[in-house]
Amino acid sequence: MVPVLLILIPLITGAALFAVKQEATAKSIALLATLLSLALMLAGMSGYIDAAQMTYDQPWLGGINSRFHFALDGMSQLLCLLTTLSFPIIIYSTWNNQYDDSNRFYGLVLLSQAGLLGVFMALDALLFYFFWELALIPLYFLCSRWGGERRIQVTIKFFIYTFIGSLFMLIGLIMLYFKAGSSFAWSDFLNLKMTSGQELGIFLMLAIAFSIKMPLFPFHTWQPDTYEQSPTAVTMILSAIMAKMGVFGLLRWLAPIVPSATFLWGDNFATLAVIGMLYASFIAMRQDDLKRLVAYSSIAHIGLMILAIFAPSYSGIQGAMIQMFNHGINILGMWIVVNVIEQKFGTRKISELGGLAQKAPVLTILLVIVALANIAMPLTNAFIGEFMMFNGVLGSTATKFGLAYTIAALITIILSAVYTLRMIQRVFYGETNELTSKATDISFNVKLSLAIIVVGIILIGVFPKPLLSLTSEVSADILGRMNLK
Amino acid sequence: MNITQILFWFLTVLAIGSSLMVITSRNPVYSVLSLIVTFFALSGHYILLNAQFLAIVNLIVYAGAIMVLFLFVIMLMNLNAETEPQKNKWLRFAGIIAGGCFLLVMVAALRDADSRAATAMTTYGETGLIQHLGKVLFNEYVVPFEISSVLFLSAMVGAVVLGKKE
Amino acid sequence: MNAIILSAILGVILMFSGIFLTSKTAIRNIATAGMALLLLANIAEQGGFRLFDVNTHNMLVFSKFGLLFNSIAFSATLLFFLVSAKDITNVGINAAEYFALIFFISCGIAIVSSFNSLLLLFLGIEIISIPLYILTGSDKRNLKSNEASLKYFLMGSFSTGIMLLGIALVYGAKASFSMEQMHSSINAGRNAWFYSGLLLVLISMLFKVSAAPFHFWTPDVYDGAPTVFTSFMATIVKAGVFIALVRLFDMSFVGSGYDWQLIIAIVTAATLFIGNITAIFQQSVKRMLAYSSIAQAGFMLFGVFSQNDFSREGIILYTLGYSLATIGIFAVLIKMKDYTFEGFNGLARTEPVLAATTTIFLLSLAGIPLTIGFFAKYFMLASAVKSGSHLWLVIFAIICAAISVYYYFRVIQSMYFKTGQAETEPVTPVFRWLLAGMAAAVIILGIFPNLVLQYLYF
Amino acid sequence: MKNIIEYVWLVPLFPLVGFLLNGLLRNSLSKSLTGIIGSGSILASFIVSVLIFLDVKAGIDGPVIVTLFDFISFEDVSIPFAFQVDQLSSLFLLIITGIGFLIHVYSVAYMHEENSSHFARYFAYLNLFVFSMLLLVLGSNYVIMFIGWEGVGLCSYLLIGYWFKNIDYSNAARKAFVMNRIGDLGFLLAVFWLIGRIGTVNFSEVFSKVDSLSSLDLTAITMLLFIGATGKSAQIPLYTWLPDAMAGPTPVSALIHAATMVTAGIYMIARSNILYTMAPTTQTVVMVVGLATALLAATIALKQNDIKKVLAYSTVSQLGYMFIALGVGAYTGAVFHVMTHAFFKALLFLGAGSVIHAMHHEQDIRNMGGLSKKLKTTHLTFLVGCLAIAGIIPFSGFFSKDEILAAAFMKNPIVWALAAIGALMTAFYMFRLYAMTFLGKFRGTSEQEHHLHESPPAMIIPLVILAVLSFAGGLVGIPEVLMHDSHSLAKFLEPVFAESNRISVPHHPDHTTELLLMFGLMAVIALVIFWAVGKYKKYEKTAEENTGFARILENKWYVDEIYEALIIRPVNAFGKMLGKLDNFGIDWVVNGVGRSVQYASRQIRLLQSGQVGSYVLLMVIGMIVLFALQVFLKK
Amino acid sequence: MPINLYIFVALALFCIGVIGVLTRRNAIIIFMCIELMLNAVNLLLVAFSKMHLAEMGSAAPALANNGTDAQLFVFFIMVVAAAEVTVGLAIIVMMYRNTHSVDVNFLNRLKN
Repeated sequence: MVPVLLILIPLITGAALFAVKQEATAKSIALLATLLSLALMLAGMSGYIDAAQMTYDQPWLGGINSRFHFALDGMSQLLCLLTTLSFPIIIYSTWNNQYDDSNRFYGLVLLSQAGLLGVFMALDALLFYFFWELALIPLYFLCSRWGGERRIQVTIKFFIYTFIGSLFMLIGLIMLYFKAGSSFAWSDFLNLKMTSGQELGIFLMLAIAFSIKMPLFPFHTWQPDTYEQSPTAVTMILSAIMAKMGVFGLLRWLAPIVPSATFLWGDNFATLAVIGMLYASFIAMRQDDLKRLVAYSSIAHIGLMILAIFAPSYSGIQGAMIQMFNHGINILGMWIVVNVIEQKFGTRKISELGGLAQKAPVLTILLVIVALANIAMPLTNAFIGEFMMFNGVLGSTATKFGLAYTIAALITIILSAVYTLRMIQRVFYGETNELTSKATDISFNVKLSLAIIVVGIILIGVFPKPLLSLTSEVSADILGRMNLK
Repeated sequence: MNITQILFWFLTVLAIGSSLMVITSRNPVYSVLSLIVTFFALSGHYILLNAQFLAIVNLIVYAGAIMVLFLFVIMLMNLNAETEPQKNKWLRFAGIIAGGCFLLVMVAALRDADSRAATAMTTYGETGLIQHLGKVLFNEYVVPFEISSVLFLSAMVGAVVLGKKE
Repeated sequence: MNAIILSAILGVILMFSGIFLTSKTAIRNIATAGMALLLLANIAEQGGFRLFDVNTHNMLVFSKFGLLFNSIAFSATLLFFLVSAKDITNVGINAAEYFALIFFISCGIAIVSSFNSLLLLFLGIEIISIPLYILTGSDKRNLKSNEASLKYFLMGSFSTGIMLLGIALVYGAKASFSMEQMHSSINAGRNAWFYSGLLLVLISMLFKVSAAPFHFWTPDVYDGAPTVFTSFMATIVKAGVFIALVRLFDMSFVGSGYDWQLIIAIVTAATLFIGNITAIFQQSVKRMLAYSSIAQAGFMLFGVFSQNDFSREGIILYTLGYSLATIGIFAVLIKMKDYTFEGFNGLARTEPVLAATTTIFLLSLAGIPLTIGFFAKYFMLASAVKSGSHLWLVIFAIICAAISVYYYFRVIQSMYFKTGQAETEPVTPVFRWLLAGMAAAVIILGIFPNLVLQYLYF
Repeated sequence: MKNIIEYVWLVPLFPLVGFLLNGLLRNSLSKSLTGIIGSGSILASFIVSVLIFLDVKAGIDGPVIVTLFDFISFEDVSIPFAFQVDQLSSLFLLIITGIGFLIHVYSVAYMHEENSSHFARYFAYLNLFVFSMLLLVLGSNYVIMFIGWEGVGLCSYLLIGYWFKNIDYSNAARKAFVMNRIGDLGFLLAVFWLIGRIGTVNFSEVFSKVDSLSSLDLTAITMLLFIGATGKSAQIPLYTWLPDAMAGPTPVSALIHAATMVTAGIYMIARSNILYTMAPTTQTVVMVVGLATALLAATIALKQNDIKKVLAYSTVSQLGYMFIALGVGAYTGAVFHVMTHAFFKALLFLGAGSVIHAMHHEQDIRNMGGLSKKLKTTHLTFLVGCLAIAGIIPFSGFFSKDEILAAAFMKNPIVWALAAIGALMTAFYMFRLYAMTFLGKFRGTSEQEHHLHESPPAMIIPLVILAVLSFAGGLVGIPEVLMHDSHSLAKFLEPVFAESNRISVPHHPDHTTELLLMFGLMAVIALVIFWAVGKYKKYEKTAEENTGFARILENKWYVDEIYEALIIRPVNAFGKMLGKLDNFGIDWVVNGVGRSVQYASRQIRLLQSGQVGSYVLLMVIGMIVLFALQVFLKK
Repeated sequence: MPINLYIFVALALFCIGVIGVLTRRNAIIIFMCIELMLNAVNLLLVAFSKMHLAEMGSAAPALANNGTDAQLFVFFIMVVAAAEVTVGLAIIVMMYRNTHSVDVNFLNRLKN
């Protein structure tokens, strides 16, 4: 029952919000709904709800026997937790942003939440595709309704780009459907008998969709523009959660289902991932726009997860899973700071800012911690994930180039330090200029949101055991299906 | 070369020749007239094939009603040779080529059907006779017959709709 | 049989109603009621209850498939009447005749959805076409309307000629017009006649469903015709012809020991390409929709391309979804003062309901999930994948689908993201509710397509 | 009562608490309270460390592992969050907490000008540093060590950039952090390598399984670890950050960039001595690098005029000596020198701080001179420090440096010779510094002269204590030749290095040679000292630039410029180039697809000419094509 | 007569009709050409009907085979043609009323 509720709460509330006219109430309702789903999620994970309730399986389309089949295994729980945790923070941290007809805005936000949760829980391919798109549509409207001045052409590009990907995925899923004897069930997709040609075809179809979503170099060009043009709240959703859809897809719908093709093409994708990491990091060093900087850094971070999946080993897979969560909340923190700066000064240009540390010490400290997490400082959450991923890549039995990948990827760690510190220095250190001289410190809601994130960062960084035990089983399972265990 | 063949060839040449006149003559009136000639030639063919009913209907309906209607309209619009400008040369050329190709393709497609042996029975067989056709038409073919009345109704309505002055 | 006879009778009734009744409202109501009656009668026949016992000498057979389609077509027409009847009566002076013609067309649709003899196919197509020539030209003072009508008529009768030649050749080979005979064995030499004949028939049908390269009439005619009739042509009529095409294939082409997939694939690809690519550049929404209807036809051709139960379900679903969405969009379009994309700027502000429903219809046309349009496309693609051959066509199709998003979303962008004062005719609340209902239907069917499909099986 | 060693986690806990208190309450705490919390926490952990040290000295069988909780564990790899107490770590505990405490106390006075919240921030950072440093030395496996390793890097970043308004300072901070990071990655890679090969990172298990490693693996791992060490301990090629790090407050330079953090590399290698002993190639590399660094830094130090810069380069060169020691296998010597160096270098820096404090943040020794009259205590203690670093018997520096030189001599006389030259240079520049600062007549502005004053007791007392230590600190390691069996340090550390010593027995030169070298060298050093003092006592400010070689030295061999030209600029340019490529390359392709579609649309729509004739023509052509396909191709 | 002859004659007429449609600009002429096409088909059908009659023999029981239905089909074609003519000429006249021309080349308000 839990999965259904998790989806229904935001879905119904979101739809209802279109009717609500007062902006303030809409905002509050949205926040309440997200908090409610968060509470439900936590209750579900903490075992107050018995495990039977964590799955839901009902017939849907008799004709093509597709089913409403949701389940919350370790990975799903992790990502649903990320989703349900992020949305309240997103809404609350952008509490003071003014959106015209905000009831629609928050309605769409909630709809996208429903879609994302569905993606992470669906165990039926068609259902998965459904939510995959359901998550996309509201975001399209959000971006091009409330975005920046170049929003329309940017978002249509984003939409068409990802839509092509999704359609390829659809074809791949249909092929699997027939291979699996007319069934969309995830469990039936496992260990099918296919010729290598068929398997490769399906692999590529799915991989394209996921690569565009994550995004993987060279399919990334929609991403910086879209992140830049979207309203920051939406950018948060896009980068904190939506990007994970792709990685999740790799782990749930690609690697276990077409293992041998994944193995054969692993090196190609791993190489792309490494190139993308270096590429994005180098570009990030020269970005002047905060949003673009974070966007490129996000490409680099996602690239590491992709690398860990395509050069797989136990610790790599598990690290990637954990890192999905960590990167989610870290990048959320970054965006919150960017949002604050944009709201305060109306600019995102690093060159126009400076000396904020004198005016906003709290913000500075919180940001520095988030930034340290972003560059995988020990005792922050990201260190755990990246440690395991690097270890996994180096120790991967699936590729011969583990060492090369690891060294190349480690370089991006240096680069990430370079551009992150550069950003901090230019924005927060140095003398104030006439723009920043009259700045004030952050309001309570931002402080609280960032504080929550920071606490999460440190807690996970010091005591990652819960996450590890949560994901150990499912990673072992995936690895087993990839015949690498 | 018996009489049937002579007649056949005569009618064929007449039909094709006059139909060529239809598409070549500048003056619409001539086109209409030569089309009527074509229809007569075809009716001749029908008679040759002992399809008397169709031959007559063809004369009455086509050569009689339809072509007169055409003629009437043309007169009404008093279109004479000068008023019809020619299509540009290339388009006509292309048209002729395309039509010719179509003919070739069709012929080529149907030629090798080994129906050399098959012949159309001429001058015999009473299928084409009116009492036979009538029987069949009002038994097996009553449904299409009624349905065609719907067709006429709609055509009629259409004529009214389009013709009525506003 | 109920539908055929009843629609003919109703046509006559409406024809005369124009003489006796002066109030257009009354005529509208009669027409709407008549269409509802027709729908009921057809549903009754689906339930096995026949009003008339006519021996058609096996020239007509009434299959579940055909009857289900009739119901869909009639209910679509009913919706069409409900949302646009007023606009029908606003075209020209003779309201009753238009309705009469529409009923005759319905008769034709009922015929082609159940024909079992090439003669009936021919008659049915003609009964559909001839009234359309007239409806296209019904806005007599409007030169565009005249031009469209004449073009349509000339090219239409040309294709009729092609079809007749084809039928003649088929007859030459099979010595019969009945579809049962299509698989009867003949001496091999005459296969050439048979195949050439079938190909000619196919070509003329492709013309009617506006498949490339026989689509050229479509944009001009749809653009020139009075918008309300464009809506009817583009949806119900096109769907009807499609059903005819599918049945023709089922009964004669399939299993004729001959591979038709290649040319169908080529035609499909061409149609998708032309339709989508050309639609991108259009400035008028009406004309864009004309091209989009070509593109959609391309997708429907999958139903012809891959002959399996998926395609059969798909074509039903597709015609339904496509008709629903397109009727809705056209209903809104009629209300617009300016048919260009700019004309829609800021519609979300002035007419939120219209904008929202239009958005849903457009999403459905684009095949986004949660709308029936998605399942329509899904079944088509699935059928093609199942048939196994020509996978490139599937890839091509999805790329075209992605392209289609571009021009469909242009309308959405205008309505929601651009500022402007979209001017509309006054809109009644009833109209809004109807649109909302249709939108709801689009979404509900988009989640539970079985609501329709089950009728195929029991 | 349980053994105090079980409570070792108290040692890092106190600084952590201090950090949290000072950090979170920095706006509400008064300065004095902050100072008390800051220093007090360190004092507390110092006391605990002393107790632990005594326990250890009393004798323990093997290292004691105190496991707190399971940190990371996947598959069969398990990395506990555990501390390891043995002779080595307990010794370092003493150094860190002891000197750390003194420097905290010193800072209370030195930093009093800062406003209270920044004051608190300073102490928070300092405590955090001590905490990380303690993690580093206490960690019972490489991962915990790495946590501390990066932690100290972070703290030095924060403290170098403490005055964040000054963009140059934060640049220096960034430089320090990035260079450390480069080294750290080597370390990290080594850790992964270990996990990949033997599936564990706990010291005890690693050292016991060391035989199962191939020599290639050993060399790779040790080299990678050494890269880490070069970053942390400022060796070639990653040393340039250390002089710039002098941007931080002087006590910070004393604590981090002289006494503790920079010795982390030495600690790490000493900790994994067994690995290095079994990888002779790496050892040679270590030695060569150490030697090169020692000499290079010394030469540069000769011509520096910033009091702190001189000390910084001397630090680099002293670290070089320690690496020489490690390279030749004299681990005890290395640790010994770490200890003594901690004493006298801290002393020197604090002295320098006192001078700077008195001179109102004037750091250029050309504007000093003759301070001996005004700053008596500072002068004396500073002199002690100079003598110690110059290696004059019986000051501490003498013993440690002599041990290293002796070991070097046994390895290879040339190494000894070069190292000795370095020692001479050390003596020279130290006394140049001394003379220019304290002797001669004052060269500063009059109002500076007017304000000259001795520093407050809070600064003086640490100086004195350190002076005593640097004088007497060497006595724990009196070489065999001078006094039989009195090298208590060696005996104390013996268990740690037992294994290495078993593999490669350290042999000493026969006593006559050793004495000869020892005192010969010392005599020369004495001469050099007199020369330097004599030369620079009557130094006059002169306008003319240095020329030729001197200029190269003054500009630090232009190493920074070379790095700038070879690495930083190209990288930035590359980044810019890729940025362009992204917009005008890949994205151009993507948009190009869209554009081409629109172009096609514009062209194809021309087919729709509006002419019935052409429509029909096209239809007919289409028919012909289909016929051709269907009827002919198919047969 | 051999059926092929009829086929070729019919095709010839048909294609002449097609060429006419392609080459002329006068709507009425084009329409006439279309009628010509229909008649070609009629001839073909009648020929086929007699061919089948010849093959099956007049005694053939099933009406399907003795060619009657072909001739009836021709009859229906004529019916349809008549209907088409009514509508077609009406359209052309309407066109003429508005533009005073029946030249299809002037029909290019709708394009692209």
